Amino acid sequence: MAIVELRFSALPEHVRTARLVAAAVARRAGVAETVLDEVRLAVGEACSRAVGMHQDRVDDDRPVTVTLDDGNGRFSIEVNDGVPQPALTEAALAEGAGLMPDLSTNGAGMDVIENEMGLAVILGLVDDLDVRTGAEGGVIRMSWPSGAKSAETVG
Amino acid sequence: MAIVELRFSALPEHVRTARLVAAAVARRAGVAETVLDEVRLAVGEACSRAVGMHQDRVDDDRPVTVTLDDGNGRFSIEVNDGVPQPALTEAALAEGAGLMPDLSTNGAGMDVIENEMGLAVILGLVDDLDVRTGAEGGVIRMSWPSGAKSAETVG
Amino acid sequence: MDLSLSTRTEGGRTIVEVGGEIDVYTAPKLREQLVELVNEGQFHLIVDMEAVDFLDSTGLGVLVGGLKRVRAHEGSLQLVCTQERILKIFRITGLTKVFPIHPSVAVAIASSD
Amino acid sequence: MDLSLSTRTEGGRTIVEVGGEIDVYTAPKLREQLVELVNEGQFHLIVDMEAVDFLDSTGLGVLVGGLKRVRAHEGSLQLVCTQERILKIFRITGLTKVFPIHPSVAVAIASSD
Ligand SMILES: Nc1ncnc2c1ncn2[C@@H]1O[C@H](COP(=O)(O)OP(=O)(O)O)[C@@H](O)[C@H]1O
Ligand SMILES: Nc1ncnc2c1ncn2[C@@H]1O[C@H](COP(=O)(O)OP(=O)(O)O)[C@@H](O)[C@H]1O
Repeated sequence: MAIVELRFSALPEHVRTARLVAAAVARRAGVAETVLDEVRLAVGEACSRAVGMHQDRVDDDRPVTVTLDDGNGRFSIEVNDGVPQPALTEAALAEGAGLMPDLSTNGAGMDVIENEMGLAVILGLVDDLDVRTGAEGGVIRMSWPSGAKSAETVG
Repeated sequence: MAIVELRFSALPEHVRTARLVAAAVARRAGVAETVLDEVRLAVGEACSRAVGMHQDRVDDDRPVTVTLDDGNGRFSIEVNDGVPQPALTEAALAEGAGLMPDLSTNGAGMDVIENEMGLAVILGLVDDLDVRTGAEGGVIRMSWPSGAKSAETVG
Repeated sequence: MDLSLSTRTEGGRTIVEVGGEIDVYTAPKLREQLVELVNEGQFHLIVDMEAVDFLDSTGLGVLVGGLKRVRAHEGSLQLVCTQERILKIFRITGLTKVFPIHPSVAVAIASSD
Repeated sequence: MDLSLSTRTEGGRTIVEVGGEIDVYTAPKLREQLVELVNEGQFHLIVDMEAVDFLDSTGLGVLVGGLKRVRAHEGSLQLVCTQERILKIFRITGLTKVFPIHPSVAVAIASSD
């Protein structure tokens, strides 16, 4: 298994590094050039959100962790914000609790738009998406087809 | 403290990613443009060496870890190969045990040259260098001045 | 690549030319710029995004914030953007309905708001 | 950037033009190329490194390995390189004493080895 993991202090400046790494590893994993922009944007959104989760927690020095894995014919990215949160119930998850603001509604308050636009972008970009929260932190997991190369043939 | 940590399976393809990340983070930390080539080369050498340490250990899936830290007015890189090794004695370290092949000697076997050129490059490039081995793995630590920005002013 | 910002006035509008990456790290600079313009009494803004390489939701948030500020003064905030990958982000988030988006600064100036 | 390789013969020498990054990942390809040439009986090689963006010790090792192979057949391996940052790596490792390094392919061909 070819895994790359990036950990960084929850600071906005490192989100770029995460985008850079994700795009470079995705390209090498054989993700289509046309999809790389999506990967870059999605991982950036997930990391921005993770950094934002740390904003009001001055004493919290847990890092954000980005795990890139090109096993099983897919390129997957997992972003863990490192902020322990109450787990969402299955029922709430099924309803997409708080994940998808209804931005198409004219009356949608622009405050909501500002707060939830990150997830809206991810939801709009990524087909294979999984969001979980728990004592280990909030985790966004996304994956894309990684083209011909499998982890075994690389290297 | 602004820390970025990269972990990767000990495969040659990931060494490029390490160079990319180190150069990007170093630039952001304010390391001079003229020094970035050195940083890129030195971290590449350290990671190539780390990957090489895993070569004959098929069952060994410990990752290589690269830690980038721009605290205290210096940009430092630590590469841990994740391969437990007997610790070098102080005396051996003082003599630079095996670290610096005498490449200037005409009679130096070219086998030696091939095996130890990576460390020779690092030794030639990096002023502040520290090499340790131990049960936690072999660690190469290097640092460079990081310019005006301190960790506190960034962001 | 970093964010670049330059402003000029033309046809009674203030044009903010943005270049580089607008993300969680650089967006605060764009926000400051927009706040400053509004504080100076410039309420009809055109943000030219043709030189933008990367835009994320933090950048969108700053633009929405700018829109709210100028609207509070009966102003306007229009965008210039023809890059498909940038437009896509406005489309995904439904913000094409919120911002007038034009193919050039000239068209943006010519349009009645 | 990836490694690119092309070979041609000129003035009784085989010129290997290398471009891109020579590192731990790509060096095996260069090694294969050199081994193949020697196996084909081409013992006077000129490696043109003008288009190389990055070279590390693994690449140096492959060049040293190539030198050993051609020498076993009374051959030669010369380098073409004018890029300061690449030359620096040869200097650091003392390999400027091992390889003839020329400013152009023409000079390399003209030089008696
Ligand atoms: N998988 C990992 N990837 C990157 N960094 C890690 C990883 N695991 C631990 N670390 C880092 O190593 C440091 C030590 O943590 P660790 O040894 O993993 O603690 P524990 O053994 O209690 O899980 C931490 O600061 C963490 O940032
Ligand atoms: N996993 C990888 N990591 C880095 N570079 C790679 C990887 N796979 C291929 N390459 C580089 O790409 C070049 C072409 O590889 P190839 O597998 O034919 O297709 P592609 O060009 O799409 O990567 C090779 O020269 C190699 O250097």
